[in-house]
Amino acid sequence: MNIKVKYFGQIVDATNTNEELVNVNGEQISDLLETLNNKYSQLKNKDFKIAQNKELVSLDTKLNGSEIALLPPFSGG
Amino acid sequence: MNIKVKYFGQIVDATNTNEELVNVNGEQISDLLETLNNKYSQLKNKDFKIAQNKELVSLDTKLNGSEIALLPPFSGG
Amino acid sequence: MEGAISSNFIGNSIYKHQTKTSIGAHNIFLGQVRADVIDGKTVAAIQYTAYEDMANQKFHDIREAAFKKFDLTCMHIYHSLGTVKAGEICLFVFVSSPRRKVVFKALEYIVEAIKAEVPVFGKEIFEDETHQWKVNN
Amino acid sequence: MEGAISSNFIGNSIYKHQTKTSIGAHNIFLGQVRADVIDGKTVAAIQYTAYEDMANQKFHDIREAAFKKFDLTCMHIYHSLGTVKAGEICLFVFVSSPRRKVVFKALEYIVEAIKAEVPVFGKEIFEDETHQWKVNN
Repeated sequence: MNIKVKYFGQIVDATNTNEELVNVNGEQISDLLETLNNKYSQLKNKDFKIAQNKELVSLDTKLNGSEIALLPPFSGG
Repeated sequence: MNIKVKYFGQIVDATNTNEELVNVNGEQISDLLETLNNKYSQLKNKDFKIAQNKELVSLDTKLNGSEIALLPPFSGG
Repeated sequence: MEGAISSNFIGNSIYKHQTKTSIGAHNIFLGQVRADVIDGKTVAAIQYTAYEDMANQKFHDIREAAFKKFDLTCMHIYHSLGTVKAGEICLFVFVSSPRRKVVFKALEYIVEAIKAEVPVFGKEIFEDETHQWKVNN
Repeated sequence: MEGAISSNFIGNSIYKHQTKTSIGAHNIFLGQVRADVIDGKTVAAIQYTAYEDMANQKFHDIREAAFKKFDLTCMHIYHSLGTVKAGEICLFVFVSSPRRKVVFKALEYIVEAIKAEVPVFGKEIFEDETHQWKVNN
């Protein structure tokens, strides 16, 4: 499955891109994360949450094809 | 003792003056209040606190000659 | 201050704090005169009077207590005297601190203290020019 | 909104509420960029980015929840994107209600929700043009 993945804040320091299509083998968020960890060695040191279709999800949430975002700690205000 | 007495807000509706000198027989706030109640019949229906020298006092506080104020419920803000 | 507190005055007061770069959070309370309808009559304005000497003393005491209790960088209180029309602002309280949690607690503390301790008296003037004395809840 | 939130914008926003004569109390929170000194380097500005689609969704959710929870007449939230210099304002939250007790509770609720739920990211730019990522406390 091809998934659109967006990166924000300090995650971009690890990925050097804001957005890309990622091909995932597997059905869960955890499968996508494994793919990304293999691709970006610095990602393991980063603290982030994952959103699917603009809602935070957990590792065992099923991928449904919508946009994924990797979100470091929020620091608005 | 002659005491300067100030009236505020709806108390003025009862006294028709903002300020006057009142001659009191007695030593306590309660003595002054008795004098004022005799002078202004409508004062008994009013809700107010009494300040002496800008601090709230009780009926048994001694008169010390400083300015007295009759203060209806505060309604600032 | 005499009459209503203008939005320009408030904006300008905010502007002046932009040189204080240790501040991270401001919290502002504004009291606005409501056009309440009481027994079919609408409040057009409130006329404020005060026992000014005591009011200034109390503002000073509240200020001292707030600075002792909370880690504030700045604090300002302005209350109108005289006539303030419905929709206009009669009370402006402005607190600033390095951190946000402090300003919420401090502002509420100060506003409640003003309502309870400062001898200010509001006379509600109706559109037909009759009046009644305002009572705080 | 792009860049800092000006004191004029805030003053004007207050002005616009003066036609709403059911309002008795406004409460305004302003977040201001601090010139923090970290390891000897001074913060000159913060660059804000956001996951905008999700941020707008979250602002909408917070707004709905606040109106459900509190008796508010109006509510406005503005957050800067892009560069905001030290001393400038990056967050403006404005709540209004007939009565004061409500606005204190509502404002704190909304500001805490923004900090916790809205995906906005601040990059602290030091005077020597190095940076670090801001972390909220």
